[in-house]
Amino acid sequence: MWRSYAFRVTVQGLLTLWAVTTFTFVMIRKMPGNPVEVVIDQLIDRQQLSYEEARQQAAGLFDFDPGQPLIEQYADYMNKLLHGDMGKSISSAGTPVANQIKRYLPWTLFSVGSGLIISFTLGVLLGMAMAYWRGSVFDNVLTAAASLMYGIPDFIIALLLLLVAGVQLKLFSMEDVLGGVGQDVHAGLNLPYLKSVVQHAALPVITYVWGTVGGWILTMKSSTISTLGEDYIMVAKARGLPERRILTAYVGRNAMLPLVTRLAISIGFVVGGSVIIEFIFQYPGLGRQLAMAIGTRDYTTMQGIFLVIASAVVFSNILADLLFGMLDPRVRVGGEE
Amino acid sequence: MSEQPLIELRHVYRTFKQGRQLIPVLQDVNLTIAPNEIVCLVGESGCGKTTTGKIIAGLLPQSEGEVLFQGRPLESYRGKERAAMRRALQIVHQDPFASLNPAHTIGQILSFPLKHHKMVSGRAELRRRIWELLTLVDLTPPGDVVNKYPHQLSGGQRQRVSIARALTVQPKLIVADEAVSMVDMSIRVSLLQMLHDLRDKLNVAIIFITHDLALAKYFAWGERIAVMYLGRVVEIGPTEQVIGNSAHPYTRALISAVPEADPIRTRSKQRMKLRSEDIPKLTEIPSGCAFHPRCPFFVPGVCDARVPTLGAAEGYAQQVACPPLTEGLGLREYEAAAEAPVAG
Amino acid sequence: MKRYLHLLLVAALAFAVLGMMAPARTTTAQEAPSGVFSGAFDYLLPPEHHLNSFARGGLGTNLSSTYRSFVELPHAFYMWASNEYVPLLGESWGFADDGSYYWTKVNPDAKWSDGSPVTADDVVGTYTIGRILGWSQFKYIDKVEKEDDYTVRYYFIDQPSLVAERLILKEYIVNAANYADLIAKAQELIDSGATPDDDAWSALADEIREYRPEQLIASGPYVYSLDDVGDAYMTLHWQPNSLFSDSVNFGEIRIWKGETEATTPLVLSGEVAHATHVFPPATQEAFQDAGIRLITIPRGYGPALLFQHDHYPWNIKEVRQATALVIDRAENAFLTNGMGATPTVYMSGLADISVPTWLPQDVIDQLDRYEFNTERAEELMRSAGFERNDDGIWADADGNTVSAEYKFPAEFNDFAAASLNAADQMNEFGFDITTRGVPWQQCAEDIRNGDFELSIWSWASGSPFPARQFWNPLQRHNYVGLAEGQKGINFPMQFEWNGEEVDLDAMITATGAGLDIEAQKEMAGKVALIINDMMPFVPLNYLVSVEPFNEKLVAGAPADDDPILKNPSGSDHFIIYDLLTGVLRPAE
Amino acid sequence: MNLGFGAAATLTGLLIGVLCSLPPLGLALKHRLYRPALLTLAACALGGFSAGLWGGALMLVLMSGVVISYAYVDREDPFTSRASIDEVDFSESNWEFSLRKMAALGRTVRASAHALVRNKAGFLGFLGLVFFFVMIVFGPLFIEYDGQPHYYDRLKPGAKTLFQGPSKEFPLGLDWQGRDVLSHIVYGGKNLIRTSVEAGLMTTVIAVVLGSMAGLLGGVVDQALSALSNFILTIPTFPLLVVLAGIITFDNHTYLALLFAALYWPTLMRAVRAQVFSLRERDYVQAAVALDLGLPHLIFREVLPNMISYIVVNMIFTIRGAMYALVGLVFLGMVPVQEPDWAVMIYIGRTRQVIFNARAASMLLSPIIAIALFQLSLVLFTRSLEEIFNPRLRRGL
Repeated sequence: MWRSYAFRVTVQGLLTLWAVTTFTFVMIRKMPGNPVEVVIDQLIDRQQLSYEEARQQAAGLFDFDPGQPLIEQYADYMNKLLHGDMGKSISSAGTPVANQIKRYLPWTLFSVGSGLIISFTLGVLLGMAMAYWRGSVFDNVLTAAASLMYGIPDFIIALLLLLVAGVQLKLFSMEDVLGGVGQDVHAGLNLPYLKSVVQHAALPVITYVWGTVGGWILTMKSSTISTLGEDYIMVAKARGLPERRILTAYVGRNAMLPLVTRLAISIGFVVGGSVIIEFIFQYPGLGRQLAMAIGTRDYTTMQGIFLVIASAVVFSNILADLLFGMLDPRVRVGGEE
Repeated sequence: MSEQPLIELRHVYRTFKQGRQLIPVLQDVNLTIAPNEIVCLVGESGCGKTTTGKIIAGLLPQSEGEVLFQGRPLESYRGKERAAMRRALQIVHQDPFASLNPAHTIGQILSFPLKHHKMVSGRAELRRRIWELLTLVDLTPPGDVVNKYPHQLSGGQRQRVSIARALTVQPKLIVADEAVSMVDMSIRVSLLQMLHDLRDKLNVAIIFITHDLALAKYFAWGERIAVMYLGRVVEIGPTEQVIGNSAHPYTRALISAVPEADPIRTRSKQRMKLRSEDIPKLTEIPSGCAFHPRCPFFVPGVCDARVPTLGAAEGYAQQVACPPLTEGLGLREYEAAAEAPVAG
Repeated sequence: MKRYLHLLLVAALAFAVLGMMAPARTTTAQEAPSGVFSGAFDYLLPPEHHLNSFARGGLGTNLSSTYRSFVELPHAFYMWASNEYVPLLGESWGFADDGSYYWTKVNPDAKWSDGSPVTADDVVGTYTIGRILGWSQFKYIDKVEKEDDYTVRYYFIDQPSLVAERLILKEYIVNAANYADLIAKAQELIDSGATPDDDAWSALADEIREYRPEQLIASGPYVYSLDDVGDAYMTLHWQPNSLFSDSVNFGEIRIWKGETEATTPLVLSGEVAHATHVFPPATQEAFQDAGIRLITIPRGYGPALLFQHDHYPWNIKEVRQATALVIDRAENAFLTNGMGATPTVYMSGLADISVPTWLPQDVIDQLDRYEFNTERAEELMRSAGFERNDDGIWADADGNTVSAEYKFPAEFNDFAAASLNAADQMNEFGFDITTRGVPWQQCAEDIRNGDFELSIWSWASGSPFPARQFWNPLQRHNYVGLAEGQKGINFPMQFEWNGEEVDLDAMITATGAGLDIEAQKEMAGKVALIINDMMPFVPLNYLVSVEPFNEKLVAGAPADDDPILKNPSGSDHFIIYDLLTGVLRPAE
Repeated sequence: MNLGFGAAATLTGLLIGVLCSLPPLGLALKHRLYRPALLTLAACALGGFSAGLWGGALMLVLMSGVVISYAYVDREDPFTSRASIDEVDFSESNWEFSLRKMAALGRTVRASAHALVRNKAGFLGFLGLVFFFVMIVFGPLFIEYDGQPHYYDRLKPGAKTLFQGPSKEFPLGLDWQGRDVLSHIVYGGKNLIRTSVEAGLMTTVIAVVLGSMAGLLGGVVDQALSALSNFILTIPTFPLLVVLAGIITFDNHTYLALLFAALYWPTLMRAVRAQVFSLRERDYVQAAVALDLGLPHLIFREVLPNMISYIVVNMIFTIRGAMYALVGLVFLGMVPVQEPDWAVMIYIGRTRQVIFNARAASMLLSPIIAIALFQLSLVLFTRSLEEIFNPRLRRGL
């Protein structure tokens, strides 16, 4: 039974991935301008060639033939993909897409991942506290704050952080925050390196937390309130259990159930990172790379990054399904027992 | 019986899928209900009473077997006949808080079926009919409830509305699924009385589902009772017989557990000793007679080997599904010592 | 138990992630001058960033024409004010007496960073690869030959050309030893008589592109390795062997990564000494408030309002002239980019800075400057048979209104601003113009295909020669510059003008042909007058680069009247010359 | 003459409103209901003034209902009598019937109004939305749109930019072209809000229709829709939007809303489907099945009314999300620039680097605050909505 379930889920996931890959493949190639055209324009500007000359020269720069029929390009791509080869970047000929992803993915994972963890933890704790003391000043202030944070776009926050804290107040030097890690530290498990990594990730993480914590707080609050109304909480109170124990063992656990699934789904979106935030902080993540690839119409790179993001989402969806089944006893009934 | 039965269940099976497992909820259920008759379905929770009720009301298809309405399988009805058949079979649910749509007023709830099935023509008739129905279920004066929302009524009042709603389509049969079990004791009697009156006035048959044998005895006195255990009907017959002269050991056990109104009699009453108090899981139904692991009259080699069917037994007017009785072996106390060789 | 296992797993994962980030880097410096010069450019990160000078993602992409000379020297640097070349890698150069070839001589003292001398072989090798890649020099020259150890000859296909001279002198020379294999293969292929259409040719081009040299061998005073390329900035390190190693005053050049948005806070906080980005007016003001000097140099081009000449009424000369008259170019320039744009003065199709140099005085006097004048425009419109209708919109006798859709590239905010303002002003006058922003790639394509009514793209260019400046947009978006089937602005280039038949294409080409400067000037004057009268496009304004220069960090910046500031941004940028020759130095 | 939305914020509109108020006003005065009369006059005038004939007519109906619901109480209804069935006359003229219906409508309106006022946070949100509504509809009466750049009259000697901080003359300062920021705030919300609301509505309609279909029909339909929604959920939405923006030219805001709806329906659809699944098992739905009331009745009478609060609240959140995504798209320069628009102000604020110049900050901050306040109002307003649509919380009158 278990094996057939796993099989079904895997097949479904693979089908979805295939559909997404095909869809994005066509979409991307329907964008106005192709990588060669983009460079042709730059060449014409810079070197004043005629269109034909520029086209010839540009074609020489690329590992890509815009004249090839779409279906052939697709067959080529899928064939390579099946052999585990994501191809080479078009705009930087000779650079495998896999290398690019390996280069940028860890940074995104690290920054958005820690942002997610912090945001989730903070949201759960605050949301629970607010539900418990609902109606109090604490609750009202935080609810308003959460809604407000929810309302200001994160990219604005990013710019403000850099400008106010960095340029005006000089709370940090730009060298310490832009990019992924300082230039003068050696990669590896040494303290200066780790410190530098954390330092550089701080601003993107703060921005990310700002943008998402409001959602977690509000969800956790409403979930906790509905849990507090359940009979078993009444019973536990009637039994005279200490408040703290009720809060942790009974309320917290059950109120978090719906959030855990959401968390699992969010994990999938960690991989995509945030295009704008990474741009502003010069953070060497996958999102920024994707935006650059879109700018130069680097089809293979875009395709590769889309694929990685989609895989992560599919995977996290499966994870959410499994987690929900494991955590909610009501779903487990009639299972292995 | 010369009269054609209103509903007839023939070898009805029903299984549910839970996770990746099939659970047999009903097994080989046979039941007939005559027009204008009252039948009580009694049994512990999980014995398949409600499922039987839903199948009769046409809300749930059976997995196997046949359900006949006026001599024809339910599935064979088409078009107008089907619509008429659907209307003829109505259900009143257990939970008065969940059975009425909170978004509509009582007047609306009653007017939907009346209008949809064109049971009335014109507004005046509609209003008159609603008045009638509300009066019929003793919700008087009707003006007090007609514009209210369900949440503004008490549990008993809601249950009356549920019944009134079922009556809008002039059914031939009402399945009352634990219809009074969530209502205050004081209201129950009047509700039950009302159901009886309705049966008399409107010529409607009632299947009354309950886990409460005492209630069944009160409601179905002079009618019939069917006792269910783990998806099967184990005993069926006139109420006086089933209660006064129980045949099946399970029925006997149930009766011995009913508290009497007189506390002294209750205390002095001897409860029948079962060999085991645990009800087996539906996923692990014992072989043969499902009751045999608990039955004090267990006959090794008979009870655990043969699947019992309803049949007549000597000395009993009702039908019973107990191999020792139907095969004329009689009931004898089971002695544990006798078990050893069989088990060994 | 299970809990610890989870913890362990998480920890292991975290370490794995950290471990994957960025390789180790090392720094080296010996006897280098102290001081850091920090600029800014949006270079690529490895793995896209590599050290192959011939491929995208190499030096050209990452250092831009501004910083590349610090690493790879070209033969010469051009001074716009005096129209002369000054030597960098080269010692001397010139046309052969019979004009059949051009020659250059590398400075015999020039050395590579590995200590080996720079020779004619490096020059020839560079061009051998350039030929495989289809470099534009080979439009003019046909073969490149070594004359002696330092001298190289470039044979012209037909006549000698000043444009070719510039291309040759500005080309960055690459260390041949670093590309020895590829050069040998390229030479072999060329010797075999192969043409660019052959598969072997494109296969070799592929191979060249995918080559990844392990190290950079520099002729400039700075060198770097991939380890010096960081997420936030990259560092060029001083090396002792270059011609300019002794004259430069900085031990390090730090190039901060980023577009305008990322660069602005760096400039404001004093991290960056000089940046070439296009900073919008609000930022320019903020820089000045922060005490940062702004240096203004030409950018080499500006936005031009393009007419699609198939569309009525833009095919009527008077309507185009009226359009030029009703757009207040001072306002348009100011709104385009504040101090970063100047209104076009001469309306000649030639950048205003080139007009005094290249046009005869009598031509300059004849040029109509199209100063903002709605009355004159109204007269012109009436003379062409237009009247304002009841809604105040200009319409012809048949009631056809002067209306159009104005397409502009939404992402280019200076061009977008210029477009919106031009449309506003035209509407004010009584034209019916609607604007539509599209992605720039789309806009470029639509202009080439002639799929627009009004649009905007650049005019003039960063080249000092009239032929190059007239080319854009008159030839670029018209027959000559386009592929088969593309319409562009569709302005007829052969027509009768002042009673004589003219072929504008031929005339523009003639302004760059041969070596007779006086003849070229005369021809340029003719072309300028025709463009000035026909108004095939309206040169709205000319962009200037307003570059922040932090004198608290770097001293020696040229004064505002220094002739070197006539040099436009790009490969003739003043910091190239002033930094190499030691004019720029750390402050204090 | 345009009497519909075209009459909004004109004298004609006001006249329409006052005319519309006459019937209910007369009725109220006849029954000496002075407070409702006053309310009627105000509501109708406002309705006509803000939306011409449409608003006037809507208010006419609603307020008539309210007045009748007060006045109708006295009328003899057979249901209020305690007489026996034979003594009662059940016939009812059409006039009486419509009176009764109007009274019911009036009671609903009154109950909703009570629910709205009861929740403080929700009411605050409502006031916020009213503020924006008033600003968008009536703001233009007082503030003229400042669309032309003011090159000469606002160029101070030696100025490098036209930016100005807040002053008495220009409370929110001047933007990059020397235009009044306040006027752009007043005029710039309409399109953004309209597009967001359209997007939210479309998303909700798609999600509810597909979700109910999947939930009620089950089987193949359910599986196909689930697969489709999985597929769409898997595509990284924002990058895809960026890609699409490159392909499609969004000069029409409705297209933009449609595109948003096409990408964002699955989340809500899944929730609706789950709700339908759970509602389908409710006893009252089962009873309706047994009564053979038909599928349309099931959907529109039994299932939907019980999800309406959930749906509306989700729609509000979708509107919020749509606005966020729209502003993001404009911020990245993926959508053609069409002034006046709050999002475009932020976009220009970014590309013109307003953020780095203290004098120009109000040009960037004003639209940000406007958007944040609007979104805050939306979120707060959902609290009241929950009460309005919950029949349990809505005490019958």
